[in-house]
Amino acid sequence: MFKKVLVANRGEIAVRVMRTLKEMGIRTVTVFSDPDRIALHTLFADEAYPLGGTTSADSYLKGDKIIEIARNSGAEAIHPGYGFLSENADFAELCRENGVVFIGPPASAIRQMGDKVTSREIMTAAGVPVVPGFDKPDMTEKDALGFAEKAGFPVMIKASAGGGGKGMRKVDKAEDLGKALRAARSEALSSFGDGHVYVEKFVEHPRHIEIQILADNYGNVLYLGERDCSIQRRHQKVIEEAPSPFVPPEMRKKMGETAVQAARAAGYRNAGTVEFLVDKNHNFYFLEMNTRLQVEHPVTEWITGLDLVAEQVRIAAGELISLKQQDVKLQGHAVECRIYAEDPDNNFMPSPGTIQLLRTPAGPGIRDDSGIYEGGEISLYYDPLLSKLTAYGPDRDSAIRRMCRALDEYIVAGIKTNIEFHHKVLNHPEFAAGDHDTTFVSRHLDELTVGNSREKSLAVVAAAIHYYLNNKPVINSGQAQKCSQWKHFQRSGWL
Amino acid sequence: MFKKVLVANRGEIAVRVMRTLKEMGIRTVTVFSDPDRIALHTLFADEAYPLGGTTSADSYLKGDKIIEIARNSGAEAIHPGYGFLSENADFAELCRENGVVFIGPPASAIRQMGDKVTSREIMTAAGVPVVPGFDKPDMTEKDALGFAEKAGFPVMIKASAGGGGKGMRKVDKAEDLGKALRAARSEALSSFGDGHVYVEKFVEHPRHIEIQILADNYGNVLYLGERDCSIQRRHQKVIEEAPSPFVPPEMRKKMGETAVQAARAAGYRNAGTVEFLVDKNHNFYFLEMNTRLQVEHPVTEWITGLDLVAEQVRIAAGELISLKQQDVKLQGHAVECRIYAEDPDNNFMPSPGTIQLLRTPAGPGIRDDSGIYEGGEISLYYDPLLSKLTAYGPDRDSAIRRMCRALDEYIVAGIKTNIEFHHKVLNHPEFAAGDHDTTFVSRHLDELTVGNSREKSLAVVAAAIHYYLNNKPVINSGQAQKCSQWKHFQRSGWL
Amino acid sequence: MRISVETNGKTMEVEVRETADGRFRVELDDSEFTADARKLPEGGLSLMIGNDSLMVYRKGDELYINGILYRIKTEDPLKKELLQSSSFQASEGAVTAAMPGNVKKVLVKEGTEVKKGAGVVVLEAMKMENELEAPLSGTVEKIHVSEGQSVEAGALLFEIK
Amino acid sequence: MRISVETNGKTMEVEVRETADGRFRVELDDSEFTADARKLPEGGLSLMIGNDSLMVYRKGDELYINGILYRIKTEDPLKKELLQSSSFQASEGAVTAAMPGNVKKVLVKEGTEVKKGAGVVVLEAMKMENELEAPLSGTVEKIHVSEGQSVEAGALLFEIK
Repeated sequence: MFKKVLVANRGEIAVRVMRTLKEMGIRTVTVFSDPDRIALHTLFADEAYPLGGTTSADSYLKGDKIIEIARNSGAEAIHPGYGFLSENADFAELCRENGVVFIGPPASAIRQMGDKVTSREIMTAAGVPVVPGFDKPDMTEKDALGFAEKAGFPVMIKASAGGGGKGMRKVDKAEDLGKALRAARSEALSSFGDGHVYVEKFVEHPRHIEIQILADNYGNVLYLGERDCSIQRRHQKVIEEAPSPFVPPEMRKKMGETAVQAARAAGYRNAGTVEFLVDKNHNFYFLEMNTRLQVEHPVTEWITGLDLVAEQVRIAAGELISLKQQDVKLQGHAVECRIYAEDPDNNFMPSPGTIQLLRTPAGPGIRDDSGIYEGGEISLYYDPLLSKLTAYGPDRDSAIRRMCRALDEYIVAGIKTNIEFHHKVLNHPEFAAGDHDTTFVSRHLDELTVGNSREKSLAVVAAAIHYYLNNKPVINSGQAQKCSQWKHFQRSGWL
Repeated sequence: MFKKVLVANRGEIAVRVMRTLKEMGIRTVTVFSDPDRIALHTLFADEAYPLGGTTSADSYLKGDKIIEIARNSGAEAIHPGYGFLSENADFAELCRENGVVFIGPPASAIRQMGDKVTSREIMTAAGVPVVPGFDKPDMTEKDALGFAEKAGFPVMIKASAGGGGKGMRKVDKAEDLGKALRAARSEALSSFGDGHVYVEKFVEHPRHIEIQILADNYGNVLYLGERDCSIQRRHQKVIEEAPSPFVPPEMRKKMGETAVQAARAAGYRNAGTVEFLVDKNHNFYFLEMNTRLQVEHPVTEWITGLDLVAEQVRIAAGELISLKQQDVKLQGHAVECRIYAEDPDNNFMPSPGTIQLLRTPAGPGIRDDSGIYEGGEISLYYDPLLSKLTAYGPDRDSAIRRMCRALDEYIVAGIKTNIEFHHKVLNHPEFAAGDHDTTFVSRHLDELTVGNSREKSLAVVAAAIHYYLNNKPVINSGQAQKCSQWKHFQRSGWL
Repeated sequence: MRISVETNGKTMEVEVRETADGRFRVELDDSEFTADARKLPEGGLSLMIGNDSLMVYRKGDELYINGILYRIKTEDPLKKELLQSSSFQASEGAVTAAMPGNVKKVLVKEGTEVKKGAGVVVLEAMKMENELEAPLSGTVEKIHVSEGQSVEAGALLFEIK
Repeated sequence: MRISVETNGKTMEVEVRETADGRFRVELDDSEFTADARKLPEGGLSLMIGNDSLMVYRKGDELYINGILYRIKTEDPLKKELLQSSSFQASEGAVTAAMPGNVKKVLVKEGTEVKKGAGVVVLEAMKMENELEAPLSGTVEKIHVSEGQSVEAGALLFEIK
């Protein structure tokens, strides 16, 4: 086993990975940018090395510098977390060339799964279902229509080089196809300098359900059940749960085995996630494979009792996965709320600043994976994820009620957060029924974001007394008047 | 289900019970003594009522007053926590007479199990093994010798009215018996005004292992596995774990079924614990039954996935236990460290005072059930238990290593605690091997309590720099000299 | 003391009095509340209003009661009048940064005519781009920032006239 | 600055100097350490000694480094001399309370002769009784407390002569 490991990340995930490393008796090394000299991950590590720089590109994305630090500090392996260098095939390769173990899959698997078209081809060849589609150089309107009529409307036109919704058109009926095709091509050309588009069946009201897999160097590939990540805003997950309320046992097994097939086809090693789109008829289609630890891995840890980071480290060190497929037992239900520094009432705009007050929830069935502390700064240069709050219960309903209790205990002041937003989602009847899909947030945006709807008269009374105590007329001595009102309040007799 | 429940307790257990009540949508009411106006449980409750008084006898033991508050506030039930009124049969009866549900067993069961001789008789009649003993009015030396020679030395002479080790003598050989009998009688008479003693076989190097049971009003009695509570100081548990490393599966089943038998014999309802002494040959003997929620219940919650407080409330409300015996699945391993305000280096003397600094552990597999907050007071009037830290892992070793990591994250300054003591117990080879018994702490006291043995040179350097920064000569302006050194430090350029 | 409390756009007048026994009487509309208050470490406040136990923290306009956030403004009507008479009236066409960030792009030049809703400046923070639009149709009078510059929340970005 | 640091009964002399770049050089025995220091909120300190990252909190003689408690005394040798010359020498037979508590029982009267180890006063705190013994054989000169009284840590309880 490794004696020393470098964590090439920041925020909650760097702290979470280091917790497991410490439990394994492995010395922790990390790196930090200029604004992160007293960030939590810098303080939490046994050793920390400056990267210089401020933006991600100037700091946490400097792969060569990070490898140099790993070598100089004597770290035998690098854990990349998620984001930053975690899905960078060149970095994984550079690690290997420098004799440092990359705690993740081989560079080839990262590269293949990172390309939309290649990964789709590999999965199709391996018999993994993908969203039915049609792709051909210089596809004509007739070609596209032929496919659309076979697959059924609506269909989606997508730019090969695409991203961010550009060069993308939904087509509901045959007579709209030609116009949409021309518009998508023109937009793709002007946005990406590449007008190539393809056509796919449009999956209506899809759920986003993914399978966690583990693969070691000895041909063992396990699936650890699914996570339902259908609550998204801006195409980003905000609430995840395991198991999915939409997945019956036989479907769970089928999806799991399909994910194992996908991982084998990709020559995969270490922890990975196969993402699927699921339609209302329980058909599932390969979406992509994330070749790293997921943000939402704690919900899987809750229901399996495993430590996925420990499994990652052991696999990278050449050990076997700690259990067999038949020993994987799913028990209970877990929910995760991502606590973001953002303002849901203002289009989820990020909200950097200083954490002036922090009260974190605790007690039965609650886990808080946080990267912040009271008095700390939330920098505008990095991701606004403050913490991942997860709740566990014997069943879905008790896990959700536990999460609501914990959200009420959670106070983050000084910046805006989505804590109240989470509360509203969890209390929404559609979510409570498990009947939601990825369009949930956009469909219910107004209900989910208009301030705080709870009873207010006690709040008004409390605010008034608070104001009074901080502003009451000073009638004592001249001495007292030099103090701030709050100090006076501290000294006065009524305390 | 109840709409409103009063929690008649304070500290961590009051907060823990209220967390579950809030999750169940039940409004929480509590009571507080004069020193507890801003204690955590008072702040945490939805409604809080003053009891007046300072000592336990003047506040939390005032059963009639608490029932009056329950009635006036509209609370339909009272949860007594542990300690205080939780094993007071008269209080349970008074609740019933006043139409308030007591969340616990019937008064008769409390009364019978509270009496050592009666409970021993009931268990013997029910076929539950008890420590072999001999009791007879005016027992002669010859009577005692007859028993001792049959059962084998050593034996223990105990006062019937006993407690706290008084009127108790261990006898190793026949010739010492007469003298010990006279000494025990005389001490019992002077301590309790009752000279009656009995003789019992002495269990050498015993382990303390207990079975959690649940019983509803419909004849269902379940056992939820065992807890090993052999790490004790001053006859008080400090570290508990589940399952016990000493109990093989067939013994677990036998102990569980015996505990169910015991509960049935006592006419038991609600959550309870049957405590056993276990000798080195895996023989187990009934010790006593605790007719309430145990301090250490979280380790059972970890390995079963259940919420025992929720089960208690449901049973008291006339519902069925939420599962059947065959659905009870034990998974993984959990350890609890009781964080006390005490000084292990000074005979575990209590250490009341102000919590000047508090950093609580978090992350995977960690649960902190705490009754304190930074800036809060630890009163000398009540129990010194600050918090219960529990750690979970797939196996015993990973749970212990996780606990060590969490103990390193835990900082409580301003009062003395046993955090470092816990660290030493967990790292002791005898504990690591699971090879300990209730004499562990007294046998290893020196190793476990002589300060901090970790490497120190960096600590000395850190202390020196800290001192320097707070005391460095002020060489700037006269203005700066008016500030405290720390303020100056805050303003100076090196930050 | 008379205090005006504003929440959800609605303003209420509240009368707070300290009683001889150190408690508080609060009048709000037709209701009267009695409260006991104790200071908590780190600026918190424990209020018992009737027997409801409220743990109160306040930071700016954010009031946390038992962990639940309420956005509430409180003001002394006397002070409010003073402030209003001397308050600075920001121009309608001036746009400030709603969050700290980096100026990713400046899309127009000073002197350009723009329509209401046209993009003028792109701010970037925490992996997210945010295009700030002209609040009215007119001429870009002044652009106060340049590309690559980082700005604080509230910084004046540009003015349209 | 020269600082004496005492830990586990052993005293070491440490020399701390601030360098031009705002870092610290520390000499301890034959070793030299270089450190970077940053203040944390709530009185903490982040030290990088070499590349070891230490999170340091100090309360009185308690020093927490990465959560681990060290009992360490630091003093300026100059100040120490000043203090020692004027320090108050407590009598050998005087017994003070090691913890705050309630006086549960006073076992002897003033003027009684006691042997070393005899119980004199019983203090109670947090459900635990603690019998305080005569530190030497002699006469109970003075008992400063009475039954039922509550005392602070450090309070003088009785004196034997």
